[in-house]
Amino acid sequence: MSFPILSFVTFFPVAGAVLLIFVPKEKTNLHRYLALAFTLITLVASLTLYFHFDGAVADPQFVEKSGWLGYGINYHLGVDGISLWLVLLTTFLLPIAVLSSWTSIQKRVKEYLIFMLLLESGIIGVFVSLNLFLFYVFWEAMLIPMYFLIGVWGGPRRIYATLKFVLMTMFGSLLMLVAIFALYSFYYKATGTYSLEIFDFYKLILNPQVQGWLFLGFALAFAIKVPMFPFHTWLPDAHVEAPTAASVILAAVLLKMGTYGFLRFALPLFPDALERFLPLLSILALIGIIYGGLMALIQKDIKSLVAYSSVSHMGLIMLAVFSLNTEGVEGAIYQMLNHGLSTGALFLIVGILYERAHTRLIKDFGGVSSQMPVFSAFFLVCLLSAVGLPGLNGFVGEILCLFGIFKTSQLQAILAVSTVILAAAYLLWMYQRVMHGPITNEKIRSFKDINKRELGYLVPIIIMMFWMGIYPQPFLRKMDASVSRLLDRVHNRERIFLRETSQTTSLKSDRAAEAEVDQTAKKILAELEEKR
Amino acid sequence: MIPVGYFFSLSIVLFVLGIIGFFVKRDLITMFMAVEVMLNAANLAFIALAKAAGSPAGQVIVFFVITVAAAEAAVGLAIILLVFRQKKSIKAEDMRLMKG
Amino acid sequence: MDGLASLYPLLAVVAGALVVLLLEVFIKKEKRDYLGYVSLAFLAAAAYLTVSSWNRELTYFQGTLSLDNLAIFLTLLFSLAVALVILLSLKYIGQQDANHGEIFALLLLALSGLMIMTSSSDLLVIYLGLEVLSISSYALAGLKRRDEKSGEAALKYFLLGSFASAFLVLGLAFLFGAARSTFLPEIIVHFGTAAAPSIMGFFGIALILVGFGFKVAVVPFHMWTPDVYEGAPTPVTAFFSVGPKAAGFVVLLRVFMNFWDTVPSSSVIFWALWAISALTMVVGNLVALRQTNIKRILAYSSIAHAGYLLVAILARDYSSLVFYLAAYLFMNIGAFAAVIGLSKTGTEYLELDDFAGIGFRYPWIGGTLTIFLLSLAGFPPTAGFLAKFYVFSAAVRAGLVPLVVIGVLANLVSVFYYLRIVVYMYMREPGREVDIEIENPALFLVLFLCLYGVLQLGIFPGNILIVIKQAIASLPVF
Amino acid sequence: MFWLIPLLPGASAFILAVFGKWLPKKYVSWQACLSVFASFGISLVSFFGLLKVPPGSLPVIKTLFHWIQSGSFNADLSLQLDPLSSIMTLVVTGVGLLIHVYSVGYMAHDKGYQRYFTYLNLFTFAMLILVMGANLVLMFVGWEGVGLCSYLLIGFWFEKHSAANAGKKAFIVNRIGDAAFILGIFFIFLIVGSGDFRAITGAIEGGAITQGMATLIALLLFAGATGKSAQIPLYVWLPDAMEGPTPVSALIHAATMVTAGVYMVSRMNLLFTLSGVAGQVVGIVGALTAIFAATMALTQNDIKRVLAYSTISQIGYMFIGCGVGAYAAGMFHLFTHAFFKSLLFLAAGSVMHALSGELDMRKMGGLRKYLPLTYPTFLIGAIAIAGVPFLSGFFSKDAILTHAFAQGQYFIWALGLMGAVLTAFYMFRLVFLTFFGPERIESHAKEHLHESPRVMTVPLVILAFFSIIAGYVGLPVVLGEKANLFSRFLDPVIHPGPEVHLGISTEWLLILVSVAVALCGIYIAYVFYLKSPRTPHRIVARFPALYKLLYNKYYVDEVYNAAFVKPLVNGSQVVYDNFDLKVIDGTIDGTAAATSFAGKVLGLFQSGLVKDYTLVLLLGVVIFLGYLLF
Repeated sequence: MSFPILSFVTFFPVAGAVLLIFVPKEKTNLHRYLALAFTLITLVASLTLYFHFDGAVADPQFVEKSGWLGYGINYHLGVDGISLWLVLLTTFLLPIAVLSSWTSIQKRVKEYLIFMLLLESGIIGVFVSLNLFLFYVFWEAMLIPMYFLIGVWGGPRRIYATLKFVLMTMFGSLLMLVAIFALYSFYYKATGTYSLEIFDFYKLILNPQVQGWLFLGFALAFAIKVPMFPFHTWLPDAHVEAPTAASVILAAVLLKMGTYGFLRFALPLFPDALERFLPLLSILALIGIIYGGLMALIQKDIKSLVAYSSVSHMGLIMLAVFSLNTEGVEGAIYQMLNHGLSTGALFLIVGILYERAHTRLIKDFGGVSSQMPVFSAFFLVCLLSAVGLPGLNGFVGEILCLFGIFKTSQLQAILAVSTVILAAAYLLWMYQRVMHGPITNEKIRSFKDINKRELGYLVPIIIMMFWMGIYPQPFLRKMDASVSRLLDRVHNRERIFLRETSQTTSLKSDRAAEAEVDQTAKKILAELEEKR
Repeated sequence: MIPVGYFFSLSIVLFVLGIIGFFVKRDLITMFMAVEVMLNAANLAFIALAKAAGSPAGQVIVFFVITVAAAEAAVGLAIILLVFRQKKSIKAEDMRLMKG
Repeated sequence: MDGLASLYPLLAVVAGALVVLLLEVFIKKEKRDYLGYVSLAFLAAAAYLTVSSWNRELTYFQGTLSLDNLAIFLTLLFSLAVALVILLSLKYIGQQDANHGEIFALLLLALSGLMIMTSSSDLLVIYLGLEVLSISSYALAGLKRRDEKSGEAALKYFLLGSFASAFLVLGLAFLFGAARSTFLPEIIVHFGTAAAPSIMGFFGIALILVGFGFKVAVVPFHMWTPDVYEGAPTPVTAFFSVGPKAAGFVVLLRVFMNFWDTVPSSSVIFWALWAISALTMVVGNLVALRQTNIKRILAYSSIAHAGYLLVAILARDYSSLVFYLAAYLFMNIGAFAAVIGLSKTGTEYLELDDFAGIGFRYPWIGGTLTIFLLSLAGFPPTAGFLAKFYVFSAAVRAGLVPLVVIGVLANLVSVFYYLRIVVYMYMREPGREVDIEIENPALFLVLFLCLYGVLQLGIFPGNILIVIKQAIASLPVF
Repeated sequence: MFWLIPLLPGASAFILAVFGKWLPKKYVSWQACLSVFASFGISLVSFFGLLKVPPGSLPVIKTLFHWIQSGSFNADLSLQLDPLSSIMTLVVTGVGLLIHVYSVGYMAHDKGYQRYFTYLNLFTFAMLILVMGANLVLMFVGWEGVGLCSYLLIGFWFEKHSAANAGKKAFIVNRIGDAAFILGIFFIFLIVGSGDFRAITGAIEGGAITQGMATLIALLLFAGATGKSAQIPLYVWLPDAMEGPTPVSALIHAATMVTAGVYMVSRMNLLFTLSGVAGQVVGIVGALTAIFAATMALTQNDIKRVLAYSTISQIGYMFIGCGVGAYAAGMFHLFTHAFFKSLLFLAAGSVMHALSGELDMRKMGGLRKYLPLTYPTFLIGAIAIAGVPFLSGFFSKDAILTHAFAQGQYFIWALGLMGAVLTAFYMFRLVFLTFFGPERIESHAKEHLHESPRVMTVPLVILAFFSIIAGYVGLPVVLGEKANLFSRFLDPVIHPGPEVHLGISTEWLLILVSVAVALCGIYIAYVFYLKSPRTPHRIVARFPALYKLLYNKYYVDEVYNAAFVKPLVNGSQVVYDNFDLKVIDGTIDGTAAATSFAGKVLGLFQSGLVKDYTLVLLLGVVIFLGYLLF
C-alpha cells in the first residue's frame, strides 16, 4: 500500500483538531459539522483497511516503518487480526459520539470537539503502534484529552473523578514504563543493539524470575485499565461524572486498551511468568464477573449501574483471554466489540434520558415507556444485547468466551455462567424500574420521544448489533491467523523462536522433525541462557 | 618549626568556631562576620597545605579567596542595609515572612 | 591552542554589562527598555562569537579556560536563557516597580559567571565563576526595593550562599592538600594512581559536592530555594531556576565524567549521591503537594528536577543529562513566562485561587502554561517526557532499577500537583475578578519560543541530539 | 422447503415491528394470522411428505449458513425435520393459528395492538426455531427467544406494576435454567465435538459417552428444562405469568413454550435412557410437581391461576412419561394437552371478556345461561383434562400411567393416580363455581354480560373438536397392536425401549382404575360445590392451617425471596458500602492523604528562619562526612 493509510487514519483527527483551533468560537454549528466530517472521513478511511486486510496472514499488515529518534525508537505502525477490529470500533463510535453531543454540550463546544478529535487519534495510535516507545507515547497522550473531557464538562464531582482516573492509570503505566526500560536494556545486553520493537522483544529469552517482575509491571498497568477486580473503583466515578459522549468512548474503547495490552504484550512477551500468575489472574477475573454483577444490582444511578456491568463484562473477557485457547481468545476479542457497542449504546440512551430529565437516579424515573415507546424499544434491544440474548451480538461473544473458559477449567465456567443470570437480573430490574410501571413523577409526562438526530446515531449501532449477532463470520475469520500465532507464541515458544530466527532452515516435515526442532531450539536457548 | 598539622587543626577549629558563631549570634551583621571567619579559616588551611605541599600555587589561591570575600562583603552589607531600611530591624528572627 | 579568541564571548558579555551600566545614567526613566535592547545586542554578539569557535579547542590561561564544544553549547543555552529573561523583564520591571537599569547589567554579569564556570576545568576558576554568579544573583534577588519579600529573599540567599561557599573553599583546600593541584584532570589522575584517595581527598570531594549541591539545590541543601524563588522578581526567579542549576550540573558532569571509572573506591561517593538523588526526588515532589503559591510550586518542582538530573549523572549518560537541561530550560522559562503574563500593574496573581477559570478567559496563556506543566509532568508528546525517557532508560541500563522506581513514583506525585494547577485553570468557576494586561509582545514571543522548544525537542529533537553527542564526545577521556 | 416454516412468522414479525405503527389494525391482524396459517400449511405438507421418506435418511436437514465457527466450536444455522419436530410444528402452528384468530377479537380495542401481534409472531418464530433446530446451540437460540417473548408478552401491559414484575421474574427464572442448559451444551461439545443431534446420537450409540457423564449432562439439561417448563424448583414464574393477556397464557403458558422442556428431553431421549438415573430423577420430579401443583390448584379463586397450576401439574405428567422411558406417551400427552389446555384458557378468556375483566370465581356462578357457546366448550375441555374416557385426556394420561406401572414405578404411578383425582376435582370445582350454582355476579358486570364475538368462539369450537378426537390417534395397545399410530410415527426418533407387556387383563384393570379415579374426583367436586355448598367451609374450618398453607402456595415465593433475592440484594449493598467504598476507595484515598500529610510534615522544616535552613544544611554536611568516615 503506497498511501500510508495507517498514518492517515491516526493523524487525520489531529489535523481536524488543529483546523478547529482556527475556526472562531461563535460558529458552534460549524465546529460540530467539521468535527463530524473529520470523524466520518476517518471512518471511511479505516473501512478501506477492512477491505484490503487479508485474514490468512498472521503478521501485521499495512506496516509503515521509518526511523525517528534513533536508538531503537522508530515510527512503526501495523495492524493485525487483533487490533484491526479495535481500530474500526473506535472510528465507528467517534462520529456517533460527536453526533450525540450535538445538543448536550452547550458551553465551550470548540474545545470539547478538539479534545474529542485528539482523543480519537490517541486511541487509534495505541492500537496501531508496534514500537513500544510509540505505543507508550500514545498510551499516555490519550490521557490528556480524556482528563479534560471529564474534568471540564463533567458532573459535580468531576475533579475528584478525573484526577482519580488519571492518577490510577498513570500509576500503572509508569511502572509499565520501568518494565519497558528493563526490556530495552535486556535486549541491548543480549544483542548489543538498541531496539524497542515488539517483534524483537518477542525473540528475547528471559529467565522466568525476571520475566515475573516484568510481567507484573505490564499486567498491573493493563489490569488497572481493564479494570480488573481490585482496581475498578475509578470506573464508576469516571462514568458518573463524564459527559455522555466521553463516557461512551471511555466504556466502549478505553477499557479495551487493557485487554489489547494483555493480548499484545503481557501474554506473548512473558509466557513462563504468565503460567505462574495465571491462577491468580483468573481468580481476579472471576471475582470481577460476580462482584461487578452484584454491585450493579444495587446501584442507585443508572450510569454507575452500567459501569459496574462493564466491570462484570470485562471480567468475563479477561477470563476468556486467560483460558488461552482459540475459542476463548477469539470470543474475548469478539466480546470486546460487542461490549463496546452495547455499553456504548446504553450510555447513549442514558444520555438521552439525562438530556430530558437532568437526573440519572433510577428512583426519579418510572413509566417512561408509555411516553417514549420508540425509545423504550431501542433501550430494550441494547439491553438485550448486553444481556447476551441470542440473535444479537452479545450472545455470540458470550458463548464463545464461556466455551473457551469451559475448555480450560469446568469450575471457572460454572461460576462464570452466573454472569448470564446476573446480567439479566440487574439490567431487567433497572429497565423495569425506569421504563415500566405507572408514571411516577409528573416531569416524565413532558418527555418527547426520540428525535431524528438521536435516531441517527442509535440506528447504526442497532444494525451492527443484529449483523454481528446473525452473521459473525466476516469478523471471526479475520482474527484466526493472528490469534493462532499469538497462542502458538504463548504455548510453544521454541518453535516460533526457531522459525523466526530461521536458524535451522531445512526442516523435514514429519513427526521426527518436529521433535528434533524442539531439541535444537532447547539447546540454542540453553546456550543463550548461560551466555548472559 | 611548627609542624603543618598544628596550622591545619587550628584552621579546623577556627572553621567550627565560625559555624558556632553563625548560629549563636542573633543579628545579621555578626552572623555575616562569622561567615567571614569561616572563610579565613579556609584560607589558613590553604596556606598550611600549600606549605606542606611546598608549591607556591596554594598561596596564590588565598589572594583570590580574599578578593572574593571582599566583594561578597560589599554586596552582603548592602543587602543587610536594604533589609534594615525595610524592616527597621536586623534580627534574624524577624526574617520569617515566607515559610511552608 | 591558546588564543585570545576564546575570551571574546566573555569579553563581549562583560563589556555589554558595563555599557548598560553607563547608559543607565543618561537614559530617562521611561525609556529603560532601550537598555534591554542594547543588552540583547551584546548577547547576540557574544553568541555569534561562541558559535564561530565551535570545535577549535581554544584554551586560555594555560588551559584552565577551555572553550570546548560542551562549553560552547552550554554558553549558547545560557545566553538564550538570559535573552528570554531579559525579554520577560522588559515590561515586568515597569509594572512591578523594579524599574532600575541594573537588572540587565546584573543579568549579563551573572551570565559571564556562568560562562566562566562551564568553560573551565580548573576548580579555582570554577569557584571564581561561581562567586561572580552568586554575588550578582544576590543583588538580582533584592531588586524590588520596596517589597519586603524581595529583600528577605536576597538576604537569605546571601547568608546561605556565603555559608555554603565557605564549605566550598574548605573543600578546595582539602583537595589541594590531597592532590597538590586544583586542575581537575590532574586531581582525578592523581586519585586514580593511589590505591584509594586519602580521607582528606574524600573530604575535599564531599565538601565540593556540598558547595555545588547548594547551588544546584539538591535536598539537604535546598532550603533556600522556595523562599528565594518566591521573593525574587519572577523573571529573576526564572533565571535562577535555569542558569545556576544548569551550570552546577555541568561542573558536576566535568567532575564525575571520568571519576567513576578511574578512582578506585568511588562507589562510596556513588551511594551517597544515590541517596541524595532519591531524597531530592521524593522530598521535592512531596512538599510541592501542599503549596498554594505558584512560584513555590515551581521552586519545589525545580528541586525535584535536580533529583532527576542527578539520576542522569549516576547513570553515566551525560548526553541525556545535557538534553534534559535543554528541555528543562524551555519548560521552566515557559512556565514562568506564563506566570508573568498573569499580572497587571502593581499586582501579580500568584495564588492558586487567582488561577480559577483563567484557562478559558485567556486561552493563549492558559494553553501554553498547560503544555509546559504537562511537559514538566512528563506527558509524552512533550520534551519533558523524552528527556525523562532518556535519563531513566540510561539509569535502568546502568542497573539503577530501584532508583528509577522511586523516580517514577515521585513523578506520579508531581503529576498530581501539576494537574492541580490545570484543574484550577479550567475546571473551577472563576472566583475573584482577575483582569490582566494582555498586550505584552515580548512575553508572547518568549511564550512561543519556549512552546516551539518544548514541542520540537519533544517530537523531532534529531539534530539537537547529534550536537549534544558531538559535544560530549569532545570531552577528554582518560 | 420445510425451512420456510419458521421464516414466515419471523418475516411478518419483522415487518410489523418496523412498520407496525403506520399499518391499520385490519391489515396487521390479517398479515399475522396469514403468516401463521401459511406456515401451518407448509408444516402439514411436510408432515405428509415425511411419511413417504424412508426412515433411514430421516432427519431431513437444510443448512442455511455457518453461523459461529471458531476453533472447535461450530454452530450452523441448520433446520431439520423429523417426526418429532414435525409433530411439534403442527402443534405450534395449529394451536398458534387458532390463538392468533382468537386474539384478533380479544385484543380488538387494545392500543398496543400492533405491538401485541409483533410479539406473538416473534414467539411463533422463536418456538419454531427451537423445535426445528438441528443443533443444540440453535435450539438454545429458540429457547432464549421464547423466553424473551414470554417476558415481552407477560409484561405487555407494562403500566401495571404487577405485570412488569411478573415479566422480569419470568425472564430471570428462565435464565437460571438457561445457565444450566449452557453448561450441558458445553459438556456435550467437549465430548462429542459438535452440537448436531445426529453427531450426538452417533456418539451415544458409539459408546463415546460414559454413563456417569451422560447422567451429568442429562441432569444439567433437565435443570434447564425445569426452568422453561416450570417444574419443581423453578415453577414460581408461571402463576405470576397470568398477568399477561389470556391468549398469551393459552399459547405460551399452556400449549407451546412450557412444553419445550418435554420436547428437549424426548429429543435427547437416548441420553436419558443411557443414564438411567437421570430418567428416574425426571420421573420423580415430574410426579412430585404433578401432585404439588394439583394441591395448590385446589384453593385458588382466580380461574387463570387454577389453570396455570393445572398446566404445571399436567407437564409433570409428561415428565413422568419421559422419566419412565415412555417418551412417545409423554409427547402424546403434550399433543393432547396442547388442545384442551389452550381451549380451557381461551374459554376462561372469553368468560373474562364477558364479565369485562372479572376473574374471581367467587363473583361468578350460573353463567351457563348467558354463555351458550363458551360453556359447552369449557365443559368439554374440563372433561378431557379430567381423564374421562372417550376424550383425548384419558388416552394420553392413561398411556403414561400404564407405562409407569409397566416399568414397575409403582410410587410414581400412585402419585399419578392421586394427581388425576385432584385434577378432576379442581377442574370441576372450577366448572361448577363459574357455570352452575347461584349467580354472584356484581351488578355492573351483569348489565353488559354478553357472549364473545364469533371470531373468539369459532376457535373454541375447533379446539373442542380436536380435544375430543385428538385422543384416537394413540389408542392404548390393548385395543390392538397397530392402534397406537402416534408412537409408531415417532419410532425412528424415539428408539422404543424394551417393550414390557402386561397381560391384557391388567391393561384393562388399569384403564378401569383411571376411569374410576376420574369419575370419583368429579363426584366429590359435585358434592362439595353443588349438592351441599356448606361442606367446603366446614372442612376449611376443621383444617384452617392446611387451607392457609395451600392458599398461600406453601409460601414458596416468600421462601425464595427470603432465601435468595433478599440476601443477595442486601448482601451486595453491605459489601458495596463497606468493601467497595471503604476498603478499596479507602486505600486509594488513604495513600493520597498519606502522601499529602508527608508533604505537610516535610514542609514544617521550611520555617522561614535562616538559621533553620543553615542547620539543615549543616546536618547534611555532617551526615555526608560522617558517612565517608565509616
